Amino acid sequence: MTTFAELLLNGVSLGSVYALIALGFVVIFKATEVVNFAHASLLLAGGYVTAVLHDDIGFWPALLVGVAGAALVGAAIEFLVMRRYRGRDHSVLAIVTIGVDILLVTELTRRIGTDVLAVGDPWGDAVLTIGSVTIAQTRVAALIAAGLLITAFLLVFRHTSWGVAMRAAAESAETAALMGVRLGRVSLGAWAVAGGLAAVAALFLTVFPTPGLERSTSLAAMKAFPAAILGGLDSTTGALVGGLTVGITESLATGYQSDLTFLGRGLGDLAPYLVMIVILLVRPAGLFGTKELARV
Amino acid sequence: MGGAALAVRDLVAGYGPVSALRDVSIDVPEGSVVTVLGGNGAGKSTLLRAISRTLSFHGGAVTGGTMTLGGRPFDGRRADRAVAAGVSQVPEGRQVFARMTVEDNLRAGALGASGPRTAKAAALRRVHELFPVLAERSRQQAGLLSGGEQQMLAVGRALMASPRLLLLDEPSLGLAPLMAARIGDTIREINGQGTSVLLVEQNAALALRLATHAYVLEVGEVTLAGPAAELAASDEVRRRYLGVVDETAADDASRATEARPVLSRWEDSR
Amino acid sequence: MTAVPALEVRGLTVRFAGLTALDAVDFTVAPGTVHAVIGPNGAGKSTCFNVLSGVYRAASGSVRLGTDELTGLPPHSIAGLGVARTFQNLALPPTATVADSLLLGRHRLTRAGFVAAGLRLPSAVREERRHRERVREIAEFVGLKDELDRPAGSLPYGAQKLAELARALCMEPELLLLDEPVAGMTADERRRTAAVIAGVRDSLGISIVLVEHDMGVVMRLADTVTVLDFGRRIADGTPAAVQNDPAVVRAYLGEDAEEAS
Amino acid sequence: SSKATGGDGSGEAGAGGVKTGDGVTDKTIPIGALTDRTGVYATLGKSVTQAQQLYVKQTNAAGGICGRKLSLTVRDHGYDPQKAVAAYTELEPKVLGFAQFIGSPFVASVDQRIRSDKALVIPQAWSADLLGNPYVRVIGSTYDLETINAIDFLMKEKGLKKGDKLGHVYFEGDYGENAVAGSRHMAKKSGLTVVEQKIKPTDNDMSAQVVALKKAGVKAVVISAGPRQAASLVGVAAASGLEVPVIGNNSAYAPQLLATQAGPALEKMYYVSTPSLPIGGDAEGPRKLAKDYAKAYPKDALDNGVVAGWTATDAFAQALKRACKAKDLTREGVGKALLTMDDYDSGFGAQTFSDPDAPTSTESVIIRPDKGAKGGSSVVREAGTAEEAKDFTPGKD
Amino acid sequence: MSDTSGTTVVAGEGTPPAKTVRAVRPPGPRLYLWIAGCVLLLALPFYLDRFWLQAGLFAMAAGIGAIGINMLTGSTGQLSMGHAFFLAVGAYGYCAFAGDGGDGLTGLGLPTVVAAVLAVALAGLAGGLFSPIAGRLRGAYLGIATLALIFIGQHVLFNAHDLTGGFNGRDVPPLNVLGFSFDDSELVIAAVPFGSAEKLWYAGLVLLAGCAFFARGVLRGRPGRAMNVIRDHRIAAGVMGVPVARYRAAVFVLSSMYAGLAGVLLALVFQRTVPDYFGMVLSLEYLAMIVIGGLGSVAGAVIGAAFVSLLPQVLTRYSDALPLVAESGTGGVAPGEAARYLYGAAVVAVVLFLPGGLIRLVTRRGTPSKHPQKPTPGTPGPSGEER
Ligand SMILES: Nc1ncnc2c1ncn2[C@@H]1O[C@H](COP(=O)(O)OP(=O)(O)OP(=O)(O)O)[C@@H](O)[C@H]1O
Ligand SMILES: Nc1ncnc2c1ncn2[C@@H]1O[C@H](COP(=O)(O)OP(=O)(O)OP(=O)(O)O)[C@@H](O)[C@H]1O
Ligand SMILES: [Mg+2]
Ligand SMILES: [Mg+2]
Repeated sequence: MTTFAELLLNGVSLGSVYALIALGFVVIFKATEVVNFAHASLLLAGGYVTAVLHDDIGFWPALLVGVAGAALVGAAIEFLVMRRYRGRDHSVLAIVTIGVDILLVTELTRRIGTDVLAVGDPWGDAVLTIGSVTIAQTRVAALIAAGLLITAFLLVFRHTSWGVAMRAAAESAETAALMGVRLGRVSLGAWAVAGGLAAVAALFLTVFPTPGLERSTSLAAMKAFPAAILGGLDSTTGALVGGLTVGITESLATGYQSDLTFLGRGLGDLAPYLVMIVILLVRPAGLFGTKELARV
Repeated sequence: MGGAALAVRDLVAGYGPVSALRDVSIDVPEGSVVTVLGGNGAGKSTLLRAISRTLSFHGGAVTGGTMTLGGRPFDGRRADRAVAAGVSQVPEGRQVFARMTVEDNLRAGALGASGPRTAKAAALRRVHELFPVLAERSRQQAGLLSGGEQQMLAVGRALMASPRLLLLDEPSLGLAPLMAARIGDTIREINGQGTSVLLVEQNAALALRLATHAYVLEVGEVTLAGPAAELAASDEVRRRYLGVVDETAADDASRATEARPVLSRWEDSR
Repeated sequence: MTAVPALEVRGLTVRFAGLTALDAVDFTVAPGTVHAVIGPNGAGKSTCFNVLSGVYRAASGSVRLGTDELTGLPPHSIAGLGVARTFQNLALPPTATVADSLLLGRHRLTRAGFVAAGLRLPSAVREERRHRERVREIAEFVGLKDELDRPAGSLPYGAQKLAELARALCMEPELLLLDEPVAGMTADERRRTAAVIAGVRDSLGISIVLVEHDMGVVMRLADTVTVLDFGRRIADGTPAAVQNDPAVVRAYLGEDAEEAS
Repeated sequence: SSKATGGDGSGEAGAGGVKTGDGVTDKTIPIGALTDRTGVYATLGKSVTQAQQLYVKQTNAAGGICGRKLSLTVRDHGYDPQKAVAAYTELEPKVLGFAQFIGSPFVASVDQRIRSDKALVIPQAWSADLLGNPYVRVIGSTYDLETINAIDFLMKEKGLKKGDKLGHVYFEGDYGENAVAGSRHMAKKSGLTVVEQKIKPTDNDMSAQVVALKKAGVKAVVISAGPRQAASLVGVAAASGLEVPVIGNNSAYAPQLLATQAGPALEKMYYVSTPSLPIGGDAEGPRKLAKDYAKAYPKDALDNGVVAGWTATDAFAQALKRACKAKDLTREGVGKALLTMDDYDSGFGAQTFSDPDAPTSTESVIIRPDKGAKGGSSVVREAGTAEEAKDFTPGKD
Repeated sequence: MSDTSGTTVVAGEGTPPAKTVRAVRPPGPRLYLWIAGCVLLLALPFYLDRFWLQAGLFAMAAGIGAIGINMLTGSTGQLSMGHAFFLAVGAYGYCAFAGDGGDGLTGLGLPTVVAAVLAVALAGLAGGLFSPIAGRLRGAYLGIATLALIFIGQHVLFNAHDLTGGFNGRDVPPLNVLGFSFDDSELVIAAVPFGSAEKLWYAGLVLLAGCAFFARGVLRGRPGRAMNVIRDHRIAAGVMGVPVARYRAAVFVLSSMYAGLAGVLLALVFQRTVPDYFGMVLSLEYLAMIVIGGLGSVAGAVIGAAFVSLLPQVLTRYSDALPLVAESGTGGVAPGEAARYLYGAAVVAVVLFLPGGLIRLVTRRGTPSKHPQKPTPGTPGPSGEER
């Protein structure tokens, strides 16, 4: 039973990191309807800046600069690339982000080289022990951060005009412009926010239990795909629930893999996708996503 | 809030190689209602898009002419500037944000408005008064509304911005007669509060009743202009835009059928 | 000339979350007539069409076309029975040419599948040729012959509405559902479109159900009229009778209706 | 047509009466390197390639081999099979052999062609699956042997005993699965139970695995994964009270880890089984290489990839020298020369090339992370072969 | 003639999915261009070395797969990021059907042509099994749902050792048509030794041409029109009599079969299949191909496939000569990295500056306005509805 509790807790804590990554996806999708494949490189950029700077200016300032830096990179992608596209097809823009990702990841991995960069976080490898179950303090921090950020965004989307402007712009650029929405600003803002979120997520991806930032850190962004989808691509709540679902599924599938050998070993990565498929069969727009309209 | 006079001079606009407007000049005096009549493809929507700066979204562009709003040059390049200057448009074909709720659509309408919170609340109350169904359905996705309800939403949304110049592209499209009349009253009322209105409407009878001035646009050019009452009396306008009287309609219809090739039934030869 | 079946709608009820869009609606469309359905906005007219064409499921009630029960059938099966419709909001792919859109209307009448089309089997080629011929005839009939090769999106609104009508005609329907066919047209164009619709009834002898807010057109074309309000039928009868029904005037036309059209 | 067959010069006598062909001219001996600088094995690829470039530079500076300069043509395939096969196809007609080929699946995919092309290939992968092709020569012990030696160390020196449970966390793919073959063999021979945990290179957080291992009650853990996974595993195990020795394969350690949070835990409970002496060793070979490499690439870390790259090139060069003596610098000549190398030692351990089907060594050195030592590790047990490894045929478990 | 050749790399004619009625062209310079192009393609094996032939073959296989995914994504509006899975099914299916079990892996030992056909059918079957999802989901949701296929595929490829050979993959039996074997056994034609690459070149050409021919027919015919309307207006499609879910599933199956065939050809070129190849990157590359080439067009798919699959190889081959490349150890840009930069930049640039894809460079036909004059209100338009 404690094993189960420990795996569950571990899943929740892992899931909170995924939720943060998924939130970044969701923000961009909400504002622009683009599936952002460059999110991985934003992660890497944010983590890199934090990791490089923490020795000189201390952890918290470095994190702040990291968030700002990634936000800047996000904004730059929007300003230099996304904005230049004159067509309307969102899948085309998704392909553009693949190109951007290749560029950025190549540059960042070149800079990171073979290093494993520590980010100098204050939590170290300290753990919290609850009964017989332990959880890393970093993960508690991640859980709190994810909870706070997602709640904050939920409120912002619901109660400020920014959220309305974002959704309006995503649905119809022309009509949104007619409402006085400054399209450039909205998508620039979304990309910047997604960048900042990626930097926060990168922090939690590179602290204890993982040794630090290195070139393949960005691959974790892949896990956020099923998270974002099964929650519903345009839902902040969905990002949280999706992230946690993926985290828990992965943790349980890994922890009990010895009991599941008939399915082959190493189910941890596959299981979230299977859960996602099942959920999509029942709810084609994810758990919290906006349902497709069906009227003429 | 008060209205603003719009003066369009020698406007030339088109979509790539397609020219849609040629040297169009139109005046909307402060606090007036001006209507533009014209057949399909005459360029009415293009004119409104040119004013609200949304031509680029259709692959079109203004290539000549000048505009002034309230006496000041009005050649800003972006749609949001136009909105900030007090121009608000009901676009052709409703264009409600289908996946957003009715409530959020109305909030979106107020995005460009600079007024205080209370002004927005008041605008919302008025819209709800005007179209009670929008209050009833405030949590429904706009795309699920009926056609006419969507049209009401589109008009209500434009009113949320408390504009100085209101551009209406076929506001009565798909509205039941009763509701079309109510839109007419609303336009009159808004105008009464000082907003200038530029109205494009297929329901020419309604439009001419509301307007002080009218223009007839044909294939991109202004062919007739003058006080609305005068135009309403002209034969040309009566025949083409007001429709003939009912008795001849049936003849007309049958004459037309005789004139055109009759469609034979399809006999599947297999 | 095979007999066109009658359409019988009985006790049709449609509910959406917390809203009864159609409430036990009855009406009958006699073969070969134009039957108008009118009513205020949100009365349930389009919803009724959506049920007739299979887009929505009815909560209860029945819709019979001749001997076929339509409720419960998916849209494509209903189309297969010869029910065609146009849409209140255009549903015409903007980049496809008019010719292609019309050919799409022939979908139910043609057979070529992936293999036949891919290999260009003689049967597919022959079929394509025959149906293009017919598409041309229909385009000529509605007056779109010269627009066949243009992308539908570049046509003026009125022409697009006509293209939709032509596409529906291309299905060689036995029952044609028209949702606000003249909305957005000038008086002139309305007249012409009304003439086309009358021509369809006369030369093809099919039944037409017409939803329209333009009372002039309704009066001119309809043989019978059903009036809906809040999903209920409030009147049913000849155009003249309905127009003078006080309930209809109150709910729909307003006192000065004449002027509005 | 330019492709029409004519004399291709193969087997003709060149300068000094040496038979040449396969791209070898009187001036140069071209060697290929199929590396990964932009994919998942980029870390390894960088070190190996730089060491090889350094070797070639030094050799050429010293006059080259057989009166000819070595020239190394590097192609980065980014761990993409299509690019890897394309790069092989491109270079094969131009080079005498390959001193580097990263990615054993890719080596496997051109296996047939290597047999007919007869070019010597030294892969930087130590999977037993690569054995059996006379032209593909794995230098050092294979992963399975390395694992057997590692478990032997655990049993002899870390208190693991018969009947105990042994955790094994391994990568999906050639490396991990070959290593697991070693621990299965060991389990059979020594009465252990292996608790397997398969992971993917994208898994960076080993918490769930540690929970599972804890639940199973393992007494020691082998990890056949990347450095990150090892660091995470050791860190989590230490923090959550699974205090058992952990030993990794050669690829499961990088000195850069010592600077991270996991550093102290690694120093406390982590060991690594490696086929060669660490670059930080005191012997003359390692010392010189460490010095030269640090001079040539001051920014880059010294890791085992450097040793692997250096050793591979050196072995190739030794074979060339012998082939030169035999006046046959063709592929066949090099192949024959290689078989005579049964006493080769580059300074990082002895290798025997006389059996084309066997790895060149069955020995492993056990090292441990050591902040103080150059190269970040120090030797805990000298090169040796476990008893159980002796009757073990790699790849035939 | 113009219809029968799929070697659209040199095609001068646009492939609008929507057919326009066109007068019969007089044979002009275009015809000669066509003939010259065909002769060139047929003559290449006599001049190019194996590297280039192999690169060309990769491009041909990619072309076949891209045509398939373009029918799905470009013409029907169904995003798929799981195409690599169907490539894998084709490749491994062929091995399993044709293999003789000599390597200890499951093999039925069927004649290779039969095996190839069965492998394609198997890929179609796999697509069919996915149809409950393919028929229901749309846009990004379907895209990411299909990503699951990649992970399932990889899991099976690595774990079903008896069938797939695990991480090391399995050997591909050479194709053998009526006794003529497409292997490395040398055959000398006009003094040029013909190895597998040279022989397969012609097989590849024939297959690609056939696939392009078939796809064009489908897209210009009745099914193509139905597919387009499903993309543009799903509800209208149903009302017009198109069984939407069935069509979506059918196109999914068809495009899986194209992918399966591409997989078979790839396997034959590789001579060995390895699981690492069939990952997500490959799927994304196929998407990039059709976007770069031109959505919805057969010729576009082929051009995009050539671009995406050749560019990295060319860049890698000439990486030493690329600008910016620095000496190893200086911390500068390594050749491989320079190649990646250029590749990424090329993808971004092509998509941004040629919004209709590379096909726009080739075709000079008037560009119909992409923008509906009156987008359908209420119901989300093409962009809104399909994503
Ligand atoms: N996006 C576009 N691309 C190309 N041409 C266009 C586009 N939109 C409109 N046009 C053309 O511009 C001309 C004017 O169109 P506009 O929409 O302004 O007419 P309108 O008067 O509003 O007609 P309607 O009564 O149908 O709304 C027409 O000939 C039309 O074909
Ligand atoms: N899918 C749906 N979900 C929820 N409500 C719906 C849906 N479809 C229609 N409704 C509601 O049902 C009512 C009837 O709609 P319908 O479209 O049938 O009206 P209508 O009579 O066609 O009106 P109009 O003349 O304005 O087009 C409306 O209030 C509408 O909001
Ligand atoms: Mg208009
Ligand atoms: Mg309606």
